[in-house]
Amino acid sequence: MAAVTVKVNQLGLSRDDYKGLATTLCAGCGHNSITNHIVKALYDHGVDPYRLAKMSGIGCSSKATAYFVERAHAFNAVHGRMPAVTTGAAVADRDLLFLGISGDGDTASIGLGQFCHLLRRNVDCTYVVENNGVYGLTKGQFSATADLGSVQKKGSVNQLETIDIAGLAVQVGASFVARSFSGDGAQLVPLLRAALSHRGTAVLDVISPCVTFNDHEGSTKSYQYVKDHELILQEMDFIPQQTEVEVDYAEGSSTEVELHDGSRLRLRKLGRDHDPKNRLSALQVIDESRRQGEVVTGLLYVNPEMPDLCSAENLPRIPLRDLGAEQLRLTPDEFASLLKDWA
Amino acid sequence: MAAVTVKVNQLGLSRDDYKGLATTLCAGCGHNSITNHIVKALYDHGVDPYRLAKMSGIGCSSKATAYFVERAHAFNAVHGRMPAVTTGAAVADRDLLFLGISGDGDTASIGLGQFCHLLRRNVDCTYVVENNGVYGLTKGQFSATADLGSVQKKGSVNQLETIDIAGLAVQVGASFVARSFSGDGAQLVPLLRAALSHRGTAVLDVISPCVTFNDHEGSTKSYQYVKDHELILQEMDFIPQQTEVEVDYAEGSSTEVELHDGSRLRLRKLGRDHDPKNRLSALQVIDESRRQGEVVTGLLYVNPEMPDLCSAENLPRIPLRDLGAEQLRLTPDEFASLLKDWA
Amino acid sequence: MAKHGALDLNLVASTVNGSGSQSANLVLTRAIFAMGIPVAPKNLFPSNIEGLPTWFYLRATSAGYRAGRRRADLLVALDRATFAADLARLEPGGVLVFEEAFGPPPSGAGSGPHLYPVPFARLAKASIPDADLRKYLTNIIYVGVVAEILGIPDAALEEALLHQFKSKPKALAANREAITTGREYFRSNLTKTDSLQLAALDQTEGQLLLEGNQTAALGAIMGGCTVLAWYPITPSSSLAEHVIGLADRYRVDHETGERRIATIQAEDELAAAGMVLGAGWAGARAMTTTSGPGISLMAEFIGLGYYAEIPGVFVDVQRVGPSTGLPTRTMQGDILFAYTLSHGDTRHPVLLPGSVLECYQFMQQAFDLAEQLQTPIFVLSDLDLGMNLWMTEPLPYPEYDFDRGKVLHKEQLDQMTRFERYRDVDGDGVPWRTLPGTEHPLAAYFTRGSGHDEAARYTESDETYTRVMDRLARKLETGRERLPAPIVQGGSADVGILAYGSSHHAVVEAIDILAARGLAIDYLRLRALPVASQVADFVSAHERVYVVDQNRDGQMQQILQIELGPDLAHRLRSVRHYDGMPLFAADLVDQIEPAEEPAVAEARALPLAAGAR
Amino acid sequence: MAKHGALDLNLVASTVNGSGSQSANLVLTRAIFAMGIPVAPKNLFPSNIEGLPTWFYLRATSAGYRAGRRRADLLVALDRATFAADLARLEPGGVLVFEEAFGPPPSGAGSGPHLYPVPFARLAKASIPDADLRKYLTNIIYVGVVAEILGIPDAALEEALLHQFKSKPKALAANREAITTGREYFRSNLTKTDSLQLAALDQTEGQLLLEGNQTAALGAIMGGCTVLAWYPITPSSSLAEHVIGLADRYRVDHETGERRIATIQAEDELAAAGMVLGAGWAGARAMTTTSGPGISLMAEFIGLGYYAEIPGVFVDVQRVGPSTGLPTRTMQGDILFAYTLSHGDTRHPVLLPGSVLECYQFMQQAFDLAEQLQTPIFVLSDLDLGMNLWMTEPLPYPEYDFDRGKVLHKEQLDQMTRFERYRDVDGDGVPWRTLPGTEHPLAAYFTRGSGHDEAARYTESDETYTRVMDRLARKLETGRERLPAPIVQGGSADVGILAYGSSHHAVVEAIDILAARGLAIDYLRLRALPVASQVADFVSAHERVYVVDQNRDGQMQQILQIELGPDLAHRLRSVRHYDGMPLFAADLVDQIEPAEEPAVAEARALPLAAGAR
Ligand SMILES: Cc1ncc(C[n+]2csc(CCOP(=O)(O)OP(=O)(O)O)c2C)c(N)n1
Ligand SMILES: Cc1ncc(C[n+]2csc(CCOP(=O)(O)OP(=O)(O)O)c2C)c(N)n1
Ligand code: SF4
Ligand code: SF4
Ligand SMILES: [Mg+2]
Ligand SMILES: [Mg+2]
Repeated sequence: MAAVTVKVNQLGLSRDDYKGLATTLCAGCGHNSITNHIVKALYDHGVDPYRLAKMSGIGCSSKATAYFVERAHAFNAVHGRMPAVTTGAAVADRDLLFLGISGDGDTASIGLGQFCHLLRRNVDCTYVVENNGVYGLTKGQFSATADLGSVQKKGSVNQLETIDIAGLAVQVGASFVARSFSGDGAQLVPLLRAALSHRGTAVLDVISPCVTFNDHEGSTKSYQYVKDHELILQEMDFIPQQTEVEVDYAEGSSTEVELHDGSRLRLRKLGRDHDPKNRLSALQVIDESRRQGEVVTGLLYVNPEMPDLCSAENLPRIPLRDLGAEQLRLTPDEFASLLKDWA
Repeated sequence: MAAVTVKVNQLGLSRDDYKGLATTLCAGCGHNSITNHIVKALYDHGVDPYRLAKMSGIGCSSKATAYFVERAHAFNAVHGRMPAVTTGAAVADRDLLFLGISGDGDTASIGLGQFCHLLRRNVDCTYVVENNGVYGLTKGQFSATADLGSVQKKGSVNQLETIDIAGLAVQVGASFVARSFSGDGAQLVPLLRAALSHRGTAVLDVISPCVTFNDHEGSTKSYQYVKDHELILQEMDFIPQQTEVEVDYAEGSSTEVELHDGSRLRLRKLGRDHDPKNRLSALQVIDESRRQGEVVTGLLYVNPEMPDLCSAENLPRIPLRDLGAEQLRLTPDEFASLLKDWA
Repeated sequence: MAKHGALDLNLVASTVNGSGSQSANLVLTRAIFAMGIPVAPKNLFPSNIEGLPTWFYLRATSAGYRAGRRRADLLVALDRATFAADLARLEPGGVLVFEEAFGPPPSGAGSGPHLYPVPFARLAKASIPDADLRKYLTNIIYVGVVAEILGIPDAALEEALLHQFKSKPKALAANREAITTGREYFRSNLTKTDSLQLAALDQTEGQLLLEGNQTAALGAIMGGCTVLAWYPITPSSSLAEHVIGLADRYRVDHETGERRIATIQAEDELAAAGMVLGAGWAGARAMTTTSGPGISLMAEFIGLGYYAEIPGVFVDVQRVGPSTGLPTRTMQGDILFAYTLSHGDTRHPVLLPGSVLECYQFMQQAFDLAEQLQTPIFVLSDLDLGMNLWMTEPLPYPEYDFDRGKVLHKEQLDQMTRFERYRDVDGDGVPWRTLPGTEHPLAAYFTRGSGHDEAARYTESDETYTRVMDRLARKLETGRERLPAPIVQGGSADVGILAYGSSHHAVVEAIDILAARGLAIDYLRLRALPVASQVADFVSAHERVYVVDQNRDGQMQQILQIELGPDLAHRLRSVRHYDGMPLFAADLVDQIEPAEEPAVAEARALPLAAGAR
Repeated sequence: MAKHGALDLNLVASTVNGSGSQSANLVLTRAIFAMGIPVAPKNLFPSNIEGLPTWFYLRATSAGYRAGRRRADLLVALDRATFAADLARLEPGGVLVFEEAFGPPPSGAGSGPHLYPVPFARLAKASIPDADLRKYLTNIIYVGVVAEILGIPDAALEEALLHQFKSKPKALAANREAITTGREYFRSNLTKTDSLQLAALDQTEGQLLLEGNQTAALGAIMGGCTVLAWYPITPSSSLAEHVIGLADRYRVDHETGERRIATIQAEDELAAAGMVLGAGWAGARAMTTTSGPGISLMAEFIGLGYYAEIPGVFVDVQRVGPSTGLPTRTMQGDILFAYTLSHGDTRHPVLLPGSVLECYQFMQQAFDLAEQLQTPIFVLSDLDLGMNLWMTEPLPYPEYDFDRGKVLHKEQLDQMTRFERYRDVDGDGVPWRTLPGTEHPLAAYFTRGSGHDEAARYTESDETYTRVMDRLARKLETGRERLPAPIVQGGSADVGILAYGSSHHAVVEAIDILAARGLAIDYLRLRALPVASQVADFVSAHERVYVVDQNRDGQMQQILQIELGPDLAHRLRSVRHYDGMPLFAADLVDQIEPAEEPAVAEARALPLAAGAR
């Protein structure tokens, strides 16, 4: 038998090691493309499958955690409640790397409150919203991210303003907010890697067309619409920790964001002038693009300084779940003195 | 007996007709001041008590609906869920005038999701948040509007970013957003009247100190803090429909917002240049003041054009609840033809 | 199991979803129905959008049974993934139609079926050039094959096609052609070796084929629903969508475009429940539709509705729990939970429709009851009832006007000196209410979920609290006798069966089967909770009563233990079915017959006596 | 009702809240306790922050009863608003201390009490110049008056004051002075006409006065809780706050400042429940505390925890429902709901602590059980147990290490060729689990609330679904015998009483009372659901068993009807108390005695026989 050379990453794992079960989503679904980008990002990033925790809610999108890294634990929670479950798990074991997959219904309809509070707590996780503007799994009703005036497959028109997930995230104080498109791996993969390197909640609002229920004319979440209206803010490269890279962009045209683990995201401005460290600028670019019917993509906001929940709570370095009676109980002396106090 | 002349409003009602039961809140509670301002606004506005529906959630603040207009129906719902109840009632009877009272815990903690979706639907109601940064009724825990670094009575420090109710409201697309202070009737009363005249959800985020649990030094929701840090955007007068008023401000220093019923809110800029019809400007002034530790008050954003839910749903002028079998059932002919279609 | 000479044919088609199998199945169903033959179709679909195994059960009986049957006389196997396993569904000596490309089934499988391999994929490729279209048309070819095997005439197929593709002439033609392709292939390439045959009957005249969610939606519209607040969830979404469809058609003013109903897609079930209560409080007839997970989320609001006494209709189209469970399988698993929903002492009227006709009727009644009793009313349907087609007699036009319950208007208040929202002035536990907007100084009251007295004032008084709670218990007693009464069949047997909801259809058939084997059984069909007094009478009159539950824990049996008390409870025997499949008669017979073995043996020994009973 | 010569004194103080009444009451309680006299204090406070009526019940008995008593031997009336009504609380011939400014009570009221008018407001004004302080000190004056009436020595008061104001010397002095003011006023202006008197005993040596929420919090800490996710709600908030307080003191690393517990105030109860499950899944010992409304909101997550088999401890400190109900009153109203929480077939282990000691013990056990059984465990306390002080023997230091249940680590997986998360390898229904982060290729599995097979793979298979559900039922059977067993007292009587939770203390006293009247009663105290086998034995051994429920619907009686089956259920008699007040012995005696009248009469006729039993 001839030896086959398999390409491996820094952990010695092949790309296949990052794959999951065969998808059961529709052929052509944007969610499947995102899965592929996630596989690539995790492989490139050299994520240890054993330390990865895949979190999700309920929906076609939330099923996607089954389709990558089969060797990682996964928690498919109830609809809209992934944030709470992730928060609990994150404080229990701060050594895990949390990657959450949600849908727009899951996040912006039923899950809106939990989503905002997750961001407020800055729980250390990557939170991908596979945003198609509809409820795929329940067959095509509008979700809260459907744009005002967007047309449903059966013809009815959405009368309500959209909930802009990225804008909302910036507003409630998220520490990392980006938007991307399932069809744009060149952008999404570095964003995913940056999100993995960020400590705190990294929100990726990824437009991900639902080919079955929301890819028709009149939909603002169709492949065609996004292709026609995408406003790409930056070109980007992810530069892992300890990598020396020659700067070969023209002066001023590129900036770097340094992430918590020492890696960097290099950004080269394309569309508009925007400083991703400036909240107001982020709110502005989101607001303006929305009003113009554009889909703005790129890194919208990042604040690597904000402490994540485990830091704010001052949790020990060793995961809470590994503590034993000795570390957790009062000593007999402490116990006796407490009862004395209480007497 | 000597005749007593009682001052009455346009409906022939005295101010006492707008009073409610004696308050059971703490003496000095900001919520009580707001109640007084509400009584004045309703009286001045000539609101018909029989058409008023008082809505609330759970909390000290939510109790306040008992303390004004005893002759109006009231619905004290469960914690954080006033928005849904109000939405249902508002479509059932669009002739009612809804005045909702909530707290910061009720709105920004447990109720955050419903609150945002209420705004998205632009349900026709006035929504007052009596914002004290704590849970009064459960004795002083931080709520989600407590500012980062704010100090609890017992000494612990809030580690989380605040949820800025006004900023959030603007972000998710509210049609009327203002902030005020329980101690400032001159501002709050015209804002309340404008809110009552607005068709759609009018959010009033009113800082309302909790004298028992959050009025100490280190609190950013204390009387003293607000007095020291208030940034008043505008002086304002409410000009009822059909009232002719001479303009006597200097050119450019005042603007008017025309409200749905023809009345107007006249604004004279004080602090900063801000156009309340500009969303981005609203986001900006909120964001900046927050970063500076200021409490910005005044009319932050208004969009009188946005259709309210009943209009968007194209509901009939006559309240749904008054429709009878004749208007609601298929006629025998229609029924027969439907069954034929189904056969 | 059918009587000699009687028709009882069961077809199972195994396909993948999102591939047009749904319309193929429907066309076949309607074609047989058009032959005057009663049909009972059951669709077993996965919780996904396309590409996963789906089974369609289609039973045709001259007896008009509406329940399905487990094993197939004719199996159409179009899904390679499940091919081997599907063979186990075939009755010995049955007929197997399968995709030729799968290769012949392993020998021994299905003990010698009649084999009809058909190259469906190849036929489709040859006859349907458009690849996109082909995906949706491959399945319809099987209908032609089956039509040929069973002798379904073209006229019947044409009628079915017209029904299915009324407004889509292009699809009509394409489907018609695909059917012909299947029929022709069979004629030219295969020889019929089996003896299955469908002969026309005249038993479907005037009958309809409808889904429970569809009839429930019409019931809601005819019942005067003006506010629908809902959140999508299988298997209840189609109920809401049918209401919306009917509203679009019948509730829109032609001139003004105004819509005489608000249909709000809420952000979740919590919100939907709150909207229903808000609307009910303000006087509208409001409803929501959901399934198990939604019921869990509505718990807090239902408690508020109970204690503050607010009308509202809460439809639970049950699927398999716990938790997300099997979203596309059927169960009666929420009975106990819905009945006792929310913390504290609560209990709620629950309507239990047993047919698509009752889905229509009970929805109307639910609005009356909600306003009469001023409390949340549950309607518990299930996926089997809600999402499958059922043969039904036509739905009657309602005879009565709405009963809006005890509402005091200005005119009545003018005659009064005092109004107290929560006083039991009539002795039936049901107080009077006013609606917000009533222009009268006595009208206003304060609605709350916290302790209140008769005048709706806040109180923490122990005595007042107890008084109000006792009245609420009394109110439920009033409700008990106003709810749809049980229906009793038979009356002289020693043994009884008690069932509710969609179990009805299997029960009817099981009773026939057991009767044929010498075991006479009376039957009480429960139609609501709390149970009516007739139930105690029925149980008293029988030595043993089999309580049929489509859930693991025997929830109705447990409720009856509580409601009937121990003296009667010891007569109850629990019969449970909880695998997510619709209930079939055999599921009951297989449990009851052995338990009754002695009685049956006795009956066989004394055939005359048994007949005389 | 006390034996001749025995002490049984009941004091009721009627004040308004937010006025320092709480600390006055506590000082009085601790002073009597310091005299060696067993006390049973009950605080009835309103759901508001200040200015509304509050009652404090303080009972002192030589028998050491821990339940309260309804009517007062000594009434302290300081609230004008309730003055008239309060008089009805006074036993005939009792002692009335009241604010002189209210004027004399209407004649006839309380049939001739001993009247001690005291000008509390005037005394306060005169002796406490600072108006702010005065608000909080007026009430403490009553303690001095009562001390003088009852003969409570200064030393006992001093001990109590020191306990209360340990770290606040200024407050200590001010309170001491106010007490003296009261004592002095009585001495100088009033003459004792009554015969109430407290003499020191020696029955509190080594005992503690603790609240259930406090001991439960210590139980949580000693039980190794590392994640607390909660949302404030009366009467559970203080439990969470005690955990936080203990954590601040004992779980913080002195050097690093690291805190060995995460205490997250969630945004609501839904989120709190989700956090518990997330943490439990990841291997932490996680808990939440809530009350009725929170339980309703947690329903969906509890179903997920049940079906996906995730450990978690859910404490419900019950208050009066339904809905918001009476937030500051006590009830056992969530038993049935919690036990069957969530849609579909579910059932959850429920621990029922009956004392502050058990609050401490059961919390520790709950964490073990949650991990052993891999499922949500409920601990159902109530306001009476949780927020009142109870005399208790000292809490023992735990003897056992944690039992972390069936967790497979890398080392064990190394020895295995296959790991299936949901396979019942041990036959007890409890599978093995791995934690995320386990570095082994076999370790990972997919946690979900949807249908799954033994290997945690998604499935809609009917057979697999049934198999998993049957195993879950088996798991609960395993749990049944691991839960705290019932405690049986007596054993030879014909009549039994079955109670649980805080009812215990009234039951113990009621049994004494009834025994004194000739009725012997055995007693089974239930400590968990599902019920242990001993319960059936106990019921079998008694002709009648009175089931004590602090709720309207007799929820435990209903659960027992289901669990015991009709043969035993017919022996059960329901005794219910549901007015929000703590249960008193008289509430039981008044229901049981008449029901047992014939038996009692018989016993009286045959005193020797009864004694011989
Ligand atoms: C409590 C609850 N309500 C409703 C549902 C039904 N449901 C399943 S997925 C879904 C929406 C999914 O939409 P989205 O999150 O946008 O995901 P997508 O399928 O579009 O990827 C709904 C409503 C549920 N599972 N649970
Ligand atoms: C579901 C539920 N959870 C918790 C509570 C307890 N609770 C009552 S009021 C309240 C918070 C009130 O805070 P806020 O809304 O800020 O009102 P405030 O009292 O400060 O005016 C809480 C947590 C409840 N009533 N219901
Ligand atoms: S329905 Fe839409 S979202 Fe769901 S799998 Fe298909 S394409 Fe994707
Ligand atoms: S506790 Fe605070 S919010 Fe509540 S009534 Fe008192 S001052 Fe007001
Ligand atoms: Mg979606
Ligand atoms: Mg507050």
